Amino acid sequence: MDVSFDGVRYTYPGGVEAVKGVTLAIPSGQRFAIVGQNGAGKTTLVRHLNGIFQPTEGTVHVGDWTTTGHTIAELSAKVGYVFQNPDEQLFARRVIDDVAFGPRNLGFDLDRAEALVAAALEQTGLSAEAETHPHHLSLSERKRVALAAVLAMDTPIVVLDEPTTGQDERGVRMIATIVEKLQSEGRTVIAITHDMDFCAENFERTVVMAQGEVLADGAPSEVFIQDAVLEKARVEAPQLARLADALGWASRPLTVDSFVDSLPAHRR
Amino acid sequence: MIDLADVSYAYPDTDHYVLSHVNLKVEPGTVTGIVGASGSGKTTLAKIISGFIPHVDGGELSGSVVVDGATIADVTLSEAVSHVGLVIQSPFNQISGAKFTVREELAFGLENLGVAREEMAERVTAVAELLGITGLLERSPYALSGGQQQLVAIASMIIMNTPVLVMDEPTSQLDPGGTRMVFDVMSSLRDAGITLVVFEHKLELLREHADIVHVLAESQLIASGPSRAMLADPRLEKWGIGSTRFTAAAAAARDRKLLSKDAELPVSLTDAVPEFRAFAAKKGA
Amino acid sequence: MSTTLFDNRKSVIHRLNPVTKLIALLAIIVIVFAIPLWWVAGIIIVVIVVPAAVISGSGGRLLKLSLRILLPILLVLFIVQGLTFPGGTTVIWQWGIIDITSEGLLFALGVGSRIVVLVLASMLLVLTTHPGDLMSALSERGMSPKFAYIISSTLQLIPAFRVRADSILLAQQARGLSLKGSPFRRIKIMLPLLSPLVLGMFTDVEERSTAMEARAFGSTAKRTALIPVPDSTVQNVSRWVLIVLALAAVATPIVLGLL
Amino acid sequence: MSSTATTPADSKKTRNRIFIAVGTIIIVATYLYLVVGQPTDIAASSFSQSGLIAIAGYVIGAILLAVGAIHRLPTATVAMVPVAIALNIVVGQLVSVIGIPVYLDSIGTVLVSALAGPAAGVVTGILTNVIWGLTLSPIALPYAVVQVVIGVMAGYAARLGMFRLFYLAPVAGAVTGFVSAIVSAPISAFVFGGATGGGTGAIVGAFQAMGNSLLASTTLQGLLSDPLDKAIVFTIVVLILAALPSRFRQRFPFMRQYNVFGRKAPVLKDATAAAPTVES
Repeated sequence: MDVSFDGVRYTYPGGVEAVKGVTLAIPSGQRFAIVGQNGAGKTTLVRHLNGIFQPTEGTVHVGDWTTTGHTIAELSAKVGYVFQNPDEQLFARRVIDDVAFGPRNLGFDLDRAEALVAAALEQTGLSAEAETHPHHLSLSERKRVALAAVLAMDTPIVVLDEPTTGQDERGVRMIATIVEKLQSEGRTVIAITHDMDFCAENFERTVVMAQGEVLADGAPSEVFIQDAVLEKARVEAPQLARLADALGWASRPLTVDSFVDSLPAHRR
Repeated sequence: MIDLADVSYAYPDTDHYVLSHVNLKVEPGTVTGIVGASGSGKTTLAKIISGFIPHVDGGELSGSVVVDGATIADVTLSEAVSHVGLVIQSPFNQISGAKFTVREELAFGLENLGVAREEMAERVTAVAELLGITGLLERSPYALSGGQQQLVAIASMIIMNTPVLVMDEPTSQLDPGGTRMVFDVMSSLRDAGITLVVFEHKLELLREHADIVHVLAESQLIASGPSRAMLADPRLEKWGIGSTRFTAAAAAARDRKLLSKDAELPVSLTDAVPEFRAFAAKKGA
Repeated sequence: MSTTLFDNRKSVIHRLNPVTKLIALLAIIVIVFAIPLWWVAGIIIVVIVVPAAVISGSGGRLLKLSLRILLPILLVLFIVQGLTFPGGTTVIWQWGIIDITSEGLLFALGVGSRIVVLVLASMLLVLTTHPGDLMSALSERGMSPKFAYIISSTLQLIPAFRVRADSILLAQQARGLSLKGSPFRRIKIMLPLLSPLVLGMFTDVEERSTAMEARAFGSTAKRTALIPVPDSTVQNVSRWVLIVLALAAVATPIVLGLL
Repeated sequence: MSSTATTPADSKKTRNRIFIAVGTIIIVATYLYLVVGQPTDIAASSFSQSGLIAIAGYVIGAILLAVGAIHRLPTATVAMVPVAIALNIVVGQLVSVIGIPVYLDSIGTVLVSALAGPAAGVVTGILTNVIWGLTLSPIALPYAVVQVVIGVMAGYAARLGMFRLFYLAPVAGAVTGFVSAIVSAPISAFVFGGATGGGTGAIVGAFQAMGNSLLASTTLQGLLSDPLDKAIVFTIVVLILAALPSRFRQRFPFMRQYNVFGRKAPVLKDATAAAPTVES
């Protein structure tokens, strides 16, 4: 399902303009990441997708819908949104009930709901914790419960807000696998992240935001080479891009393999 | 400065040992990093060093914990907290809320101890200067960014003048800018003679700021070493901690015989640049 | 960042020692209740409350806030007591079965005048006194620091609580929770909304209490304060005068045989 | 959260006991004086004096109780009270905005009483009204004693095991509501002349028109709403207790000592040996 922002501006009731004219088209099945400092307007922008914010100016399209005129609950059938803080949504006494909450709200029939919940728990590595109280789990596990709860809603678009914070190595890898799987199913993944390595290795398109505007838009390899933009947005390039830069290379390899591949070429 | 000998611990009403037979020695005036996968018992260990276990949480603690010369189990909590301070994960929860300006917030602990007014004022000024937050003193603690709030939280502990400071994932809720701020402060604290124990998983920054790194896995402090050697250790994969891309790239290059087998693996950018420069300078094979 | 009504200005009234203002408030309340004459309340409003409000510069806000509280109460008071006061015999206006008695109205006037003083005077105290200063001043005079902690931190917690409640509402709607429906359904949706709020805030408590202990909150030492609360001999004398006046007011009706 | 926190000296303990005892006596005496020696209603002068006695007696009594109670609270409980008060106020305000004919402004008080005992409930109760007075409306201040009563009653209900069974909680709530209606009636009558709000004022008027005295009318009005309100509040609290993770509940010595929630939930991570499949 395609998504587009068309000249979107958003001003908070207090008068702060958080999004200052953003136009973006995200085609179906893309892995799309937004990076930028806290306060750059990333979360405000993506929250337009499920109607939490309605643009002060411009329009937001989700598939053939314009978000204006649709409630958050209606848009939730198309856009699954994983909030940053899992403790703001987990409420049930068992993990499995929490994950089933979304599919139940969307009115899925029992068989489909059961299958989706089981699959979501499996993907997030939580099958063994299905009967546990969510608050008996660690923060990184609770974050994965929140992710499973959205996966089980089977939406064509999945939005991840800071999915890797508080995750250890294993958790980050699990999320990377999920991002890949979602794309293979033709679903669109939109992520906000501070983890540049995660972004560089798992997303095909990256947008850099600062002060409510898009400063750069392209493949990570095209974006993480624009030093002036990164500086302005106060974004640090991924580790290997920084290394290549420090070594004076013209290219910016983003994965370990591509870095090592280009090593021989840089021998004097 | 810190001496944990054969420490084991189980939370109340459980027979599962979160930590078993843990040994830890920390030299004064050093920064010690402790890494571990989620659920490995980092917070538990932080609470043991700072006396909240067993004084607050109860449970079954065996072995001996000596910090700054005090045997933690034998002194009261009030005395324990005069030897060792604890900075918790969330600055929002560290801030008392009882004070309406940062200046008074910093003095909260000293007021509780009954420190004289003139001395409090001096210590507030000194700590604010050390952490570079003098400009925030008249602001509300709740009107700050996450990074600033964490600096205030750290300052509120440093002002207590404990010789040892334990930090439990102090940057987990901060963006990269805030994270850098906090790590830079760690170095100035060490220069001021404070002994730091930092629980973290940001390996590159830990490499730059810690002297010694211990690994918490399988409910033990399973390995330790100087920060570069320890954080580049391939066993970290197995223990669920992972490695930086610098380490991974160098290891891959080594496998392909592009880097020498004897070369020490880099952890941070600063480590990596000379290694790869040296490689580039060498004549092609 | 807190929810108080405090109106930050620099007037003489704002700078008074909070305890002086508190004692003045209590004395005023005692006086209007002890002397059961509505015009005593009237005089206090005209001679004390209104001038103080004007000097403080917070008069406009005082009027706006107090009217919002007082209007419904006074309206109900006069209508209900005018119509149904048990001791009412003298009917001054009649329409069908509805009679308004003068005793009822007089009773409402007496009660109403006292409520007006109560609300105006306490509102003025709240508008001109920062809660942090009030707590410091009371702590200096021996109030348990636990009270000061609880009151100040609650005031700063409430906005955070509201923000969190809003986020939860959004998060659950984003999981398809619809807020429409029958009253029964609306009660049912309270669980996914209330439960994360309570759980989250109460689990934070463990961390907060750890942090407090680490900052010697459990210490039994005699507390000190970083910032002294300004006071003066004049204020000290006035406080005693106010206390004497209040006691005198309690004695007056007995002496004059008003009872 | 253990008893090692701070053990006040015995002399302080005695002092606190005296505060609590005297506070209780003053509150009871105030109520009895106002009811037994009830002014004739017609003599407006003595009526006003009753208002003073109602405010003074209740406020002084409540303060003494709170002062005596707060010293008993360990830091962990003190840290919890602000959250409970915020809960009281935020939910109470929300409900008054929605316009449901109940208050629901004591969920936090009852929850704290159940988790940490009556002393904690008393402190939460009185400070809720102090903060309500500081942030919204001073009208709340004279009613502080009502929240104190709720805190005490809820704490003892918890000790007696009323939160162990789902159907006992609303009963305990109704009883608490009954007492709180009785206690608050003199304030509504003597201080506010029965006019505390539009709807309640009209009901008071209706009772007066039937020939009841003002105090009787405010009492009857309270009895119409309070027991229902508190029954709902206690039920909500029992549901919240059930939703709380057992590990969290077990952290409270009061909960453990009096087995407030009944079945001793296993604290160990529930061993889920069997591979779980979805079951609805």
